[in-house]
Amino acid sequence: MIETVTLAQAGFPAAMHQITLAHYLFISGAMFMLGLIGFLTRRNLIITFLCTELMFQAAGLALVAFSRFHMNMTGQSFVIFIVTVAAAEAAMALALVVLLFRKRESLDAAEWQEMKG
Amino acid sequence: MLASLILIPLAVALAIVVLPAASARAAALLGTLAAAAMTVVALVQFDWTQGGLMQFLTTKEWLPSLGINLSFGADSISMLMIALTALLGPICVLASWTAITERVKTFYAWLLILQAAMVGVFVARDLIFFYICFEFTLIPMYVLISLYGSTNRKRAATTFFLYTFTGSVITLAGLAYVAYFNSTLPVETFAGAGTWTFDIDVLEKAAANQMSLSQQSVVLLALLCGFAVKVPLFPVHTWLPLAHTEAPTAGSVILAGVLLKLGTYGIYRFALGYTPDAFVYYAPVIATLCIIGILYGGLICWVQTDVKKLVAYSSVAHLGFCVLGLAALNHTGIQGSILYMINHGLSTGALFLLIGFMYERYHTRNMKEIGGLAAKMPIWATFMVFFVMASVGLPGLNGFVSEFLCLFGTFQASDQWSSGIWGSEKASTIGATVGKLGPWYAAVAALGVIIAAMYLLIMVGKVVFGPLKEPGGHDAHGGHGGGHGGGHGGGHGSDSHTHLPADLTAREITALVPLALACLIFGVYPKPLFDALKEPVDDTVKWVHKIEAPALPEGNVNPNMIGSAEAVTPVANAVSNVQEIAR
Amino acid sequence: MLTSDSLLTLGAATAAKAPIIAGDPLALLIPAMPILGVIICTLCGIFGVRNKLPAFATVLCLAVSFAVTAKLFMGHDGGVSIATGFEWMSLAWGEGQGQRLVADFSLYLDSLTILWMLFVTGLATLIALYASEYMSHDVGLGYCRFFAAFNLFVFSMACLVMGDNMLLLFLGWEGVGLCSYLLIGYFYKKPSAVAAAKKAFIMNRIGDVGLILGVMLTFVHFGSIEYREIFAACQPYIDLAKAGKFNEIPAIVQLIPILLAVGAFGKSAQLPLYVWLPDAMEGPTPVSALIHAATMVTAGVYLVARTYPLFLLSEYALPIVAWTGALTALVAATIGMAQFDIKRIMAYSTVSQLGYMFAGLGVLTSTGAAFHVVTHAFFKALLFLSCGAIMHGFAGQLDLRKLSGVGFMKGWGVVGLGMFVGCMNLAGFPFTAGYFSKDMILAEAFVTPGMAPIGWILLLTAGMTAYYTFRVFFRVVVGPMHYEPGDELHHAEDDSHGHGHGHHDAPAADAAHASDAAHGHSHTHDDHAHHEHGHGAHFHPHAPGWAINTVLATLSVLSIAAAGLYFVKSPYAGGHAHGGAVPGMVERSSAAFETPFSHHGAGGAGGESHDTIKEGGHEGADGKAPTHAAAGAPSFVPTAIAKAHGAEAHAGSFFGYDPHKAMYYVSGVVGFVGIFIAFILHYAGRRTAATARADALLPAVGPLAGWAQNKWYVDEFYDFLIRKPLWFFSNVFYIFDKLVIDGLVRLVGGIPRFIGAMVRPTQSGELHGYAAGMAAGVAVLLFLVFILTMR
Amino acid sequence: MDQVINPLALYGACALGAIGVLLALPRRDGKNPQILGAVIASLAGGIVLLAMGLKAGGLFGVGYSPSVYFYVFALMALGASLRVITHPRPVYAALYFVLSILATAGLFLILSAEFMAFALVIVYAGAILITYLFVIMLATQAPTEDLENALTEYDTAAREPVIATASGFVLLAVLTTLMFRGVGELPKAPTINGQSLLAEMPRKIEAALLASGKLPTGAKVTFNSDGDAKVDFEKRTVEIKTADGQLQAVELPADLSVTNTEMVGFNLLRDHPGSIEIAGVILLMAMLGAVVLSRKQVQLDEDAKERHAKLLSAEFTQGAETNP
Repeated sequence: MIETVTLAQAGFPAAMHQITLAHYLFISGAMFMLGLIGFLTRRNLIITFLCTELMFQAAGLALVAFSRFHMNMTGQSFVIFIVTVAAAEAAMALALVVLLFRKRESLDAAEWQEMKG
Repeated sequence: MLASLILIPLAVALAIVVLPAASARAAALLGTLAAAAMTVVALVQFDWTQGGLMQFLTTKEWLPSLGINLSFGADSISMLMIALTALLGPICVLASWTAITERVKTFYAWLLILQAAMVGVFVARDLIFFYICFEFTLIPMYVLISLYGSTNRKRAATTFFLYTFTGSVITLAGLAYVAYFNSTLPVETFAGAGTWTFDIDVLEKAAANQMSLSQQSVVLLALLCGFAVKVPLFPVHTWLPLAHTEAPTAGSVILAGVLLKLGTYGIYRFALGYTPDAFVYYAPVIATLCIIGILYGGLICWVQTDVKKLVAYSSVAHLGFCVLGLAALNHTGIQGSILYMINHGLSTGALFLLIGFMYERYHTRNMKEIGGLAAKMPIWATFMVFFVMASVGLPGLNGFVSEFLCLFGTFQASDQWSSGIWGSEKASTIGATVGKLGPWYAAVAALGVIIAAMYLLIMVGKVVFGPLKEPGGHDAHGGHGGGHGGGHGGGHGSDSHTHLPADLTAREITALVPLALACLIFGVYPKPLFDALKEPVDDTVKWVHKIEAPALPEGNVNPNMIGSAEAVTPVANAVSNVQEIAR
Repeated sequence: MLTSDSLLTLGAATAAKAPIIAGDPLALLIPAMPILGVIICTLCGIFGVRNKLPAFATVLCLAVSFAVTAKLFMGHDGGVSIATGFEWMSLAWGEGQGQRLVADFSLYLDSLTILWMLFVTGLATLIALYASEYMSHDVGLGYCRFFAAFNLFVFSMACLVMGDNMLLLFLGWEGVGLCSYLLIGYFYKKPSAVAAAKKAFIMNRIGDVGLILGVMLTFVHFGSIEYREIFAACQPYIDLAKAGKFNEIPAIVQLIPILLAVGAFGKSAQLPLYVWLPDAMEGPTPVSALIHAATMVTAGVYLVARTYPLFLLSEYALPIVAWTGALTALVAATIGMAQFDIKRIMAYSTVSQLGYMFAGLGVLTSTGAAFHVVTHAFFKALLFLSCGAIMHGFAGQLDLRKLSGVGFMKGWGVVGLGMFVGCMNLAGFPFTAGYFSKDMILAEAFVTPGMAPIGWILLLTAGMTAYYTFRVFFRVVVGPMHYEPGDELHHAEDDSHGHGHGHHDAPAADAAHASDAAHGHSHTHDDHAHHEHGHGAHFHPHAPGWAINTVLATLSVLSIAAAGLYFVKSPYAGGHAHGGAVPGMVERSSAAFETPFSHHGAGGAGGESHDTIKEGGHEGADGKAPTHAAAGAPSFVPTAIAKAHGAEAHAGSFFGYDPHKAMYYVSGVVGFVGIFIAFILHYAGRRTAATARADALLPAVGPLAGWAQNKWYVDEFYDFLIRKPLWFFSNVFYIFDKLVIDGLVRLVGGIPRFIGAMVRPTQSGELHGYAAGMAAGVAVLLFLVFILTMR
Repeated sequence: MDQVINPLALYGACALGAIGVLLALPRRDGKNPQILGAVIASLAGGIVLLAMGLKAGGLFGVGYSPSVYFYVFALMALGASLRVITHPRPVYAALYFVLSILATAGLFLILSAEFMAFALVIVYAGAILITYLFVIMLATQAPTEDLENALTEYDTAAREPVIATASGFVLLAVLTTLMFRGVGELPKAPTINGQSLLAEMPRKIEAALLASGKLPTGAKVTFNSDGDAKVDFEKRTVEIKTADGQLQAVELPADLSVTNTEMVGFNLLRDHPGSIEIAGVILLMAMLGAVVLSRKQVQLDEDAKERHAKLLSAEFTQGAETNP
């Protein structure tokens, strides 16, 4: 049984009283998996990227949960970085999507197979 | 001092990237000249009376946790190689002045970076730094070949890169093994043992004095994998003709002038320094490979129709002599070999320059399409004959000095002189030295001298002499006598963008004259070189043959590679630093 | 641990150093002046001088060299001295003997050196003067090039002759080779000239390798390559050789002279390396005269003479030299008899005479050989220059079937006279210089035990020489006047004309030549091709000018005067007069059978020391008798000879007569016979230039004449035996290199490529494919962890 | 693991969820059991959460409203996520994504990471998703008049849904199994006294003391050499220097604590300054890259040209037909 850590220390309301880390991890995992399934099944490039954002979020959730669990703020700091990277990725990816769309008039990922060996 | 020799080219390379393209070549020229001037300063400050001593020693911590330092130092051999590099720098820029018209900035920037890396190899006193510089020469060269080369350049560049890279990765493994071996030694063995360090001197002591013959043999094999490819020795030479043929002129000059010498320099420093016992043991094998290279390369030269390829294959033969001298493992041989490194750089570099100048005018190097250029380009022809003679090894020019000494060293180096067919005990062979080669090796190798005369003179006879023959139907029968002045000449091809006069321009002559003077001076008065090299070569010979020098206070410390007791201090300091850090 | 000395060097240092006597530093001027000449000529070339300045600068420089040599000669006491220059290739790797390679730029001055330099610089000066006119059509860049190479040649020759060590000799040796290469290839637009130059250099290189190996072996054994040390060190071996105990002399020592001889054979065009010399006649005639007749080709003789003490140590070296020389003499003479190109005939006669000299060396008369070198230098130079004058005047015509009666044409008297003097000498007509020098060799061949066959060969050769020499004379110089101009080689070679079709755009600068060169003929070497061109009628031979005539006259006088050398006493105090001045000089040097240090120890007091040389020698009653000054000989000849020799002081005889006396008559008669045959066959009754009675005899000798004319197919033989196989192997190697070695490398490189090709289809290029792969990979990995951590 | 959830329940739920998601994914053919799939998937998620809640005993526990919020937010997040990946229209997918972000932000709040929660809403929902929406608008073909509601082929057809779903849920099953198995063995979390950061904020202490009136006028909190306030955490006192230069210890106010934002701020700027810089550079680069990429004039390839040409000609012919 996981120790339900008592977070009586100052600054931390006792919110995680009975909701364990495992709960959050499950949510995170499920969200990640949904993102993954979406990434694999959807053919629209934009949706595909949306799914990666979903996975990012899942990771962020896990990080915050662990940060809380260990009471180490670095976890939350990393979420900042994740958001940063997500933003950067979104900017680049969307620019690419626009570019690709202009070229092919389609957002179908299957249209792009230039890297075929 | 030495660091500035690396930094100046790097800084100029950076400046070239920033500056507009129009000023790139001027900046490159200034940069190389500045580096050359700095080299002159270093040469003047160098204490030539103690050529065997590592001078200008400086050590800076780099990655202390791994025992890697930025440490520089140069003995007379390094200094000479640096001087050669610095001399070829401005010459290469001059040679590319009109030949390179596109992506100028990239070209000169990489050229200068290449120069920095080459100097780095010669001044490195830390194994990792050495290896980084050694490998880093590949990238600029790869770029120079693949962007500015001839038709088949991509393949040549790739072959060059993969070939040399594959070999030197194995070398790295060998060197890393030596470092590992040193770290396993008991600390009290000698100063620096038992720590994780990459100091060249410390590892040298570890490898040469503590390793068994079989261990040394493995290390030697690993070292040769990289260095022999670079040289190149016989079975691993096929990258060279391709790379040379496709490279731009400046690339060929650098390649022949300095890059190949990295291999021989590496063999001298590491194969002889780290694995003397194994090298002595396998000297006949190495010498045999050299001799095969000499004859085989020479004969292949004979059937070439591409002038540049011919000179490239001749490098295989010439470098065979060079390594043969090393394999002789006596004073004459090693000294000859080191001189060969310099002399080959001068004469073959100049030949590549000349071929480049010709190519710039006629856009062909095929001996079947071109001939009798003496009529059109008398100055060019004069230089061509001059450098061919230097390359052939005509006494009075530099090639002879080194070639003779290499052969002579080989000839001397035999334990058989006092027995067997050569004579009885009565035959005092006082001029002989220990070794495993001897007269048969020398005699067979000397056939290479004949072959060299054969292929080079045939080349001269076809290209320089004979009836004038120019590509594109512009031969003598077309009515072009020698009467055309400047302005007409090279640009017969439709794609000609150069408006070069028929014969060499002042710029091109400026590039050639220093080389010619050096060839002549080193041929007539090589004494300064002999004096400069005497001490380090003596030390090397003693080191290789494990001859104890008169007792020194340092005990087991070998004085040869470090020079004297004073010089030990910085190294020892560095070592103790490393030890502290390691704990 | 071994000590430094014992490990680095095998054997022990023994011999003490020979003393050095400082020579006159003025001697350094001898090589320095030609270098000055090179510099002047180069500057002339750079600044585009278009007059004869280079020529006169050259003549002046060489004259100074000659003057210095003469001064040295005057002040020379017969001893050995060394003029120290600067350090060249000197390096040391230890303290002991044999651990220092000393090859300084120092000059070894003894009588042999001075003798050689006298005629080298003297002839060079004269020939430079001659060339100033001969090459006048090339004034400009070519002129500078010619004289620069000419000067360089004299410099190299000076190094070769005067160097005090073998490496400096080698420098000169290769240096003269280079100059020979440059000058043969002077007419570089002519493929045949280029090929000849190349051939000369490569053939010489073959010999050079032998020489350099010999030098190395010398060092390995003697620990030095300085002559004085070598000679000092080989003294003990000479004692052994004197006693005939060759088996006690190490094989290594006996090998040295054989290697050196290979070098000498290459440079002096002996069998089997002689083929380059006739081809070398592609060069301008002054070059042929100086380099390929008088000086450079005698370098081999000089080498053997200089290192004679080493040759005496070998049981086989001298016989090899003798037999090679004799056979070369014979073969070259047979070829010479069948040639039509007069310059080539002279070339073969040079080869033949060089064979004589080697035979002389081999039969232990280094003095005779040297004497022959000197006389030959003069008369052969004279002959070549005369031929050159003809060639110059008749637009390159050299075919003796197309020239006749030249000597009687207006303005050609000096040439005719020069030819006559030269031919007389070459034929060995009694009381000419050639006669005396040839006799010395012939006689000694019969004197030396076991060498009589060589004597017979040489005698036969002498007759053939007389025949082919006068064949030229009777065909060309005398007889009905007739000429056909040649193909104007030197015009075709002119820069402005390319290969013949250049007349329509001949640049103004060369207009002077363009006017008389406006013929659209080919430049091939075809002897019969020019009647059709129709310009023969307009052609007027231009007779030689003052420079050529002066030189020819001077040389004629000198050639005749050279005979006088035979009667002049040795120039040295206490010297004896056997054989005259030249042998006198030679035997004061290392070319005698003692090392100079053994009897000139402190220099000077040579008087009594000559007893050692004369010991056991033939007592020529009068000074005229060609005594073999070398009469110490019997004790030096190889064992076999020595045994046969036994106690006899003088074994050889010529049908019971003393060969020295007999030879006077015999060789005289042989010479007469040769000349007479030539007279009958080529002069008597000859009406035209093209044919003579000799043609009628051709069927009688069957194919031999044709074979001889084709030089016994030696070139073809070499081509078939050596060049072709090498060429084949080279091609095989190249293919091997490309296919097998590179192929192996590429095979290794191809393995990853193959693997890549195999797995390539998995790369669909679809984004989802990769993503699915990644996800599946992670799933598999996690599943593995799951399985592995399951408890 | 058994303490968190029954493995069989977990695996069963995973399988159920997989079927649900599979059904929910968009399909070409009209038979669209999406709703059924969504229900099944929610059921699966609910089962797991229920099981875990039962184990934890907190679902129906009294007075723990946060637990309820957790389940609400969790269901919202998962449901919205499911909708993101199943909705055939990109715009709606993006909007559902916003919903999932909001739910996640809620979860963050429960985790008392309020800074992150708001940052997420602002950055993600406010900025990134708006960009997405713009691009979706930009990069979607204008619907023709007759087919206003037509969906593009690539939006309606999922690509290999079975394999993807299977591997996804296998992954989830294995992942959660491992997680639950592993977290139990984690060492006890080190207790970091968040209060220690107080010492680094002397101004805040000073302000709090001033507000509570514990600070005499003119007195100042004293610093040590690092600029930290001299706080005694045992006694919860801080050293101050009165106006007359006297040092004395003052008790800290009881409500003085370090907030989450402060902690994150300290962590970011004190412990990871370099990373912040790098993140900034990455953003800048991304911006530049986006500008460069989207500025580029694109050469239409042959297919596209053909399509355009057809389109134009169709318009032309239409116009030609309609005009006369």
